[in-house]
Amino acid sequence: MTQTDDPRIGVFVCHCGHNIAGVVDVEAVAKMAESLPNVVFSCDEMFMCSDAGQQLIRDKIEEHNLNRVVVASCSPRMHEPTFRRVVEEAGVNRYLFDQVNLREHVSWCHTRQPEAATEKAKDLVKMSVARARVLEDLPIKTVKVLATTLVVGGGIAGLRAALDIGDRGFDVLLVEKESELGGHVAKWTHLFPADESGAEVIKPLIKDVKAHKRITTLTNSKVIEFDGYIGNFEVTVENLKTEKKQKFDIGTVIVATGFIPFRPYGYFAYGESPDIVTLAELQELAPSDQLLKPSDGTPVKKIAFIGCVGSREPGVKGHEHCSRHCCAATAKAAADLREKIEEVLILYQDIRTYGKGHEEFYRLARRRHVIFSKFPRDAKPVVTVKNSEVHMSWRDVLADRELTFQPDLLVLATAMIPPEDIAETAKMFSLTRSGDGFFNPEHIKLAPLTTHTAGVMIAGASQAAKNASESVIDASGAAAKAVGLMAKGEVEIESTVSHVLSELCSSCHTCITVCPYGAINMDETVDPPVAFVTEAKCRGCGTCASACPSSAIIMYHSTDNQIMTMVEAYLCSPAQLEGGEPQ
Amino acid sequence: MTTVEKKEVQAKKEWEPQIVAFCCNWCSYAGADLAGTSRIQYPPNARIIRVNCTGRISPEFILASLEMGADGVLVSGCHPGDCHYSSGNLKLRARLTIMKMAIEQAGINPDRIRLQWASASEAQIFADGVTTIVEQVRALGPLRREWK
Amino acid sequence: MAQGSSCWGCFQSLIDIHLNLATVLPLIDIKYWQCVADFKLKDLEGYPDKSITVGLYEGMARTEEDIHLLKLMRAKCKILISFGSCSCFGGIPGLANFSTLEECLEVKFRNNKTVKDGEVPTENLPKIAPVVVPNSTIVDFEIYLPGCPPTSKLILTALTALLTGKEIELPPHTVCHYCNRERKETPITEILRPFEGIADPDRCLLEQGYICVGSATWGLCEGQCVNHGATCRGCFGPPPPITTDQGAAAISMFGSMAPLEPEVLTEKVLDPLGTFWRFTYPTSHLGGIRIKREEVKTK
Amino acid sequence: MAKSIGNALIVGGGVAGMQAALDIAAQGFGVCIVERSPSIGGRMAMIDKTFPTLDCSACILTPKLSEVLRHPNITILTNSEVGSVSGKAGDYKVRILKKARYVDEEKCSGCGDCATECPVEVPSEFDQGLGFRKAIYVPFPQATPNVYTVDMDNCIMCNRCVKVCEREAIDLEMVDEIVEFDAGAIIVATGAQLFDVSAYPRLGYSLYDNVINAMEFERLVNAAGPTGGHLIRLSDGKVPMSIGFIQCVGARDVQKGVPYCSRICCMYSIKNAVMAMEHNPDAKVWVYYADIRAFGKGFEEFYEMAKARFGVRFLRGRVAEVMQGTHSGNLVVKVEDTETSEIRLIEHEMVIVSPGMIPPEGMSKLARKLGLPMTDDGYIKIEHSFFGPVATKDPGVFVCGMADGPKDIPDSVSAGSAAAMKATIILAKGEE
Repeated sequence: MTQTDDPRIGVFVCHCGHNIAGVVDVEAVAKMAESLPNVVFSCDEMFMCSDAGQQLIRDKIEEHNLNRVVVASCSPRMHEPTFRRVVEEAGVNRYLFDQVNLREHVSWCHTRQPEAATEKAKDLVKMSVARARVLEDLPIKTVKVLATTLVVGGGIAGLRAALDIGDRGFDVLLVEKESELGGHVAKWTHLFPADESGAEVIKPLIKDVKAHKRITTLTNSKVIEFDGYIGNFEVTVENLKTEKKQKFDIGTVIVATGFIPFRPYGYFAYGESPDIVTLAELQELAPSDQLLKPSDGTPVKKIAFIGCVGSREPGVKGHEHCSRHCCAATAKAAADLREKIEEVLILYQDIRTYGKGHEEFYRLARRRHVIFSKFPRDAKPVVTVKNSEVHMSWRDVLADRELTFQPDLLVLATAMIPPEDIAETAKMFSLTRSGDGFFNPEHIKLAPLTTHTAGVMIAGASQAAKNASESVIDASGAAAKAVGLMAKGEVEIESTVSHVLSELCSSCHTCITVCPYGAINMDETVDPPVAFVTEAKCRGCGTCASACPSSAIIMYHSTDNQIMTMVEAYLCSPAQLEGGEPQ
Repeated sequence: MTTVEKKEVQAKKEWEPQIVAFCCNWCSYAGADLAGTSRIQYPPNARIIRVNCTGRISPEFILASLEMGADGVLVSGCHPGDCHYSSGNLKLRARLTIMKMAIEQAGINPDRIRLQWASASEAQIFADGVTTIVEQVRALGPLRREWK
Repeated sequence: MAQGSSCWGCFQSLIDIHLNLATVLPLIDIKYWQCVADFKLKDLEGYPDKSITVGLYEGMARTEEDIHLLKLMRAKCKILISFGSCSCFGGIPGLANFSTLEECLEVKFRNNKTVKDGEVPTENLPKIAPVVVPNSTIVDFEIYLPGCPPTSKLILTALTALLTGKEIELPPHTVCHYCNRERKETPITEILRPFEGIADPDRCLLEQGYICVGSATWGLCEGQCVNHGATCRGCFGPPPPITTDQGAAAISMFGSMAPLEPEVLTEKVLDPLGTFWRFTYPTSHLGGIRIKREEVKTK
Repeated sequence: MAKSIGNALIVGGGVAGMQAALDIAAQGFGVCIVERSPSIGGRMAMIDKTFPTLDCSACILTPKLSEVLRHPNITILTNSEVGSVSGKAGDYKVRILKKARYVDEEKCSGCGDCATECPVEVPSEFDQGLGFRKAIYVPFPQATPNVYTVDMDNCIMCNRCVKVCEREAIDLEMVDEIVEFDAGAIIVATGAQLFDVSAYPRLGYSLYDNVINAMEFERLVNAAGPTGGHLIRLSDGKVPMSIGFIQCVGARDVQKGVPYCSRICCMYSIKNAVMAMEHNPDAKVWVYYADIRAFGKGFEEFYEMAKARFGVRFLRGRVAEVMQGTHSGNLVVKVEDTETSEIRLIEHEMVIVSPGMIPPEGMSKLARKLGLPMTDDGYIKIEHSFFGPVATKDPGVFVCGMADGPKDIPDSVSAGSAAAMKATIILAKGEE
């Protein structure tokens, strides 16, 4: 793992159209790079990520015999894989590539300070070149992918994913913490936009899953330990009733843990009267010919809905997002109920019936004389309970009038929020969460189903508020991702792991204590025993390398030297680096 | 104003805080990316060094940065409990707590070091954090002037 | 053999090789050793350059006299050994850098509890530098033998090697390598002052919550403190390459072992500089900043 | 090409079709993408930035384009259309009409010498007719494959390009070919097209110079676009200081045959409004809307940001009329602010009409060839919203992206992966 050749660095500065070049003087940056030690080629180019840009890198590697490449463009979180592949195609180890983020971290956030932005860009390029000089090539490693998928959550998304993977010929372990499969959909008496009850939709799926020879279902169960790495995870599942624990080896994971409907205590007198319910509670009411008042069992003659309860609240953490499904579900419920109920009122902010068939429900509801009234964003309706009667008052924006209403039943269309244990789940699978509380996908536009934990996919409402149909599409998509890994049978993994220099190890056991993955152990076969890293278990956080007090642990691709050389390049003038004084 | 004073005023004007920023790949580097894509503007004084996890950051990096002339150091990572590597950020927090005490004992204002948590979605928090450290350090002046 | 400002403990330790002196002494020709042989400074000054085979410099060099002696030793000796932690890292005298020179003079002379109406002497006192700087920034050394003091065994090993013309080979391990206590690989849940609780005699002191910096310290002492029930305070400085910042490494190790709430740490770790940089402040990064600032000030 | 049964045919090389192709190819099956235009990339390649993160579209799409191009299991047939389809799930025989490109794809290196030499300039479709291209051209810089195409309708047969091409790649005598392809499964990912907003003469599009549509706006603010990314009025080069965006044009309108919501217009307009402010922070930007439908992940937060941070003004009301002043070329929007019941006349220097989406040209023809039923709106009818949201009546034919209705990028990508999953179940059965 040593690079004996003298570093020959190529620097490629990207304009990214106007995105970078509109603010940063890219030519000046490329020119400055020329003067840096070991840089043998430097240029600027319109789009480095384009085919032409990629070809340019390959050509210049060959022409100048480059053995290190620095691309100054966008975030490495976006294009590092692209450029790593490009240099590799030209025979340069992928770990000898370094990317400078001139777009997200410079031009886009210092738009009005072109000079300072250019200075920053130059510094960042200097730092990257300095790092490139001391980069080392690392071996490319592949691991096998076990042909079993763990699906966490037996709601509509989990069921769909399990069935698709099973039908494709791979094994599935489906873990559901409730005693029954089916999730929320199973409880709903009517679903939109199809005219079916949740049970009708979910029953055939459950039946198929149960009958499938490739799917093992564990209900009342929970994943309590999750270890390993892509293709080779070790999972411990506990039965919540019997407390029996079982271990499984699996290759890929789909997390489909879904959502819970928000219980809006503190909103619109919820909890003060049995006649104020959430939309989810309404959907779970037993089917009957006539909707009855929960308080006294008399038929409901007047019903009101309030939208966006616990959704779309700027500045309220976890409630800023739109819950996506509620507008159409409300419109559908209202249109259906209007056939039996005299007055149906919907209070809304915006009507978001965006999906296939949704707008039709909205129109149907209007046709059936459901009353829609828009309330102002900053003045929500006021609901009080007096003498066990529900009183509402609000301002109708469009009529510009203060209105009141006394419904027999008030339905609050509440937000979809993540389940209470989502933090635990996130931690278990090393997933990050976005502002809405749900899991972050790998990329919000182009990789909505994969995550930053290699081998772990997300589907359905675990990713964001979604309706059942969208969750089903996600589930099949996530299944495709899992199958893609398993069908190939092997996958490349990062070589950025830590390594113990045994001659410097003093067996202080610090690294073993601090490693979150149990990847470090003592090798008792040598005398004195020294620590060693099980590379497959190491995920590359580098905590051990900084904790090791005798500098005996190297974190590949992130060595002390590779980090500090960047600081030096930023803070010290070239003269100073040669041992001189600061200028 | 004497010439010397004038020179000092001039020097103060030209001096811009140099900030070394260590960010973890999963939360804060991504948060900084989002700040960029959201076009949130913040001072251009910080140079971000990407590490996989804040647990990788040794006090040595920070102290050496200061010795090399950094006026301030920003460390930004995942919120406690949200670490992509389970608890690297907690280990870092403990190190920095002790290190900041030591720095203060050594006569350096601990406001030159800022530890913040900014998740991948908290672009504004990230940008505000950069602004805060730059302003704090600007108020303190260049590191070498601070010694009593 | 020469001494700067120091407690003379290192040479005491050399004397402590006892009977072995009988083997060592006949083989050497002492050219200068203030505390043992009656040579004057002018004798040393009179020797030709590089005429002395081996020189040992003990202590740090803060006064003009110390610095002169150090440079003289460098000129006269072929091999110059930085002898003891004061000479290697600044050591205990380096702690003076926590204070200004005025504060030091205040304690030592003006406000000294053992004298009345103390005042700073003005005559016969060599000029004193405002801060302690590492000896290695004044002259180069061939060999560093740290320790406060270096153990007699270590000294004997070194001397024997030198006399036989061999390289001095020192194992790179930290104190933990020599510590007989058991590690259970559990993080620290509670930090204890040395007087608190009753320590398990067989278990790692650090894991029990006592701040022991043995894992960040060169184990040339062979673990004599930790194996006798006391925590390591780091007197041998950092392990090879001894250029790392021992205090920073120790904090990194300790913080990783004790990921506790900040409030707990601030309450329980009372003197981080003195705890983690007791012997190496002048050669550390923080110490470096201290020295640089003093330079800026005097300019 | 590999074993017939293990092949999938994908109709349409937009982002959904590309995703489906990659996911099928990842499992080791062969894929053929049939794309009507000279390059894959679809609508996404035309747009400047994407919501809700303002990522630049080219930046995130380009690596996907190159991944598709380089994948050993994927064949791309551009300038091609599905001719006829016979057979059943697991065993389709497809005839593909590969139209003459007049440039040999194997020989062309994309150097562009031909285009420099070509004397004919015509409006560029990719730039929505705002910019120009030559008669021999690539539609956009990242075109994949990066191969030139001769537009025979405008070619004057001067042969200059033929002479200048060092690789002798240009053959103006080339003829259309029929390519036979055996596929186990077919995915329809034909996408959608913009509603022609000139159907609303009252909004002034195609009548007034400074009323443009949203896609034209995308090209105007794009650095690779006709103005090099400068947001100016093409009529007089003036930087517009006041800009209005008109929503729900050709969407949610029963009379115009587009009763459905197009899902993406609210968000792309908020994004465009933000980009307008980004280009000129002193501009005043208004969005005229009916409902703001910011329903996807991060969308509502983006909408809030547009209001709070960028100061985009939102006015709820359907625009009645856009009028043009006689001299300035400025426009006046007449609209009822439904929140105050006030009729307002607001002057703008540029108005952007945000069209809804409609099925692409030739959709019904393709549906007939595949024997697929369509919805009243003219999209491919899906089997069932829960049991088969990407399935069609034919068990071997799947649908994704906008082919079954408007979708944003992440939803299209998810559907692409889902369609791939379903297709591979069939392909794998054939393998057993």
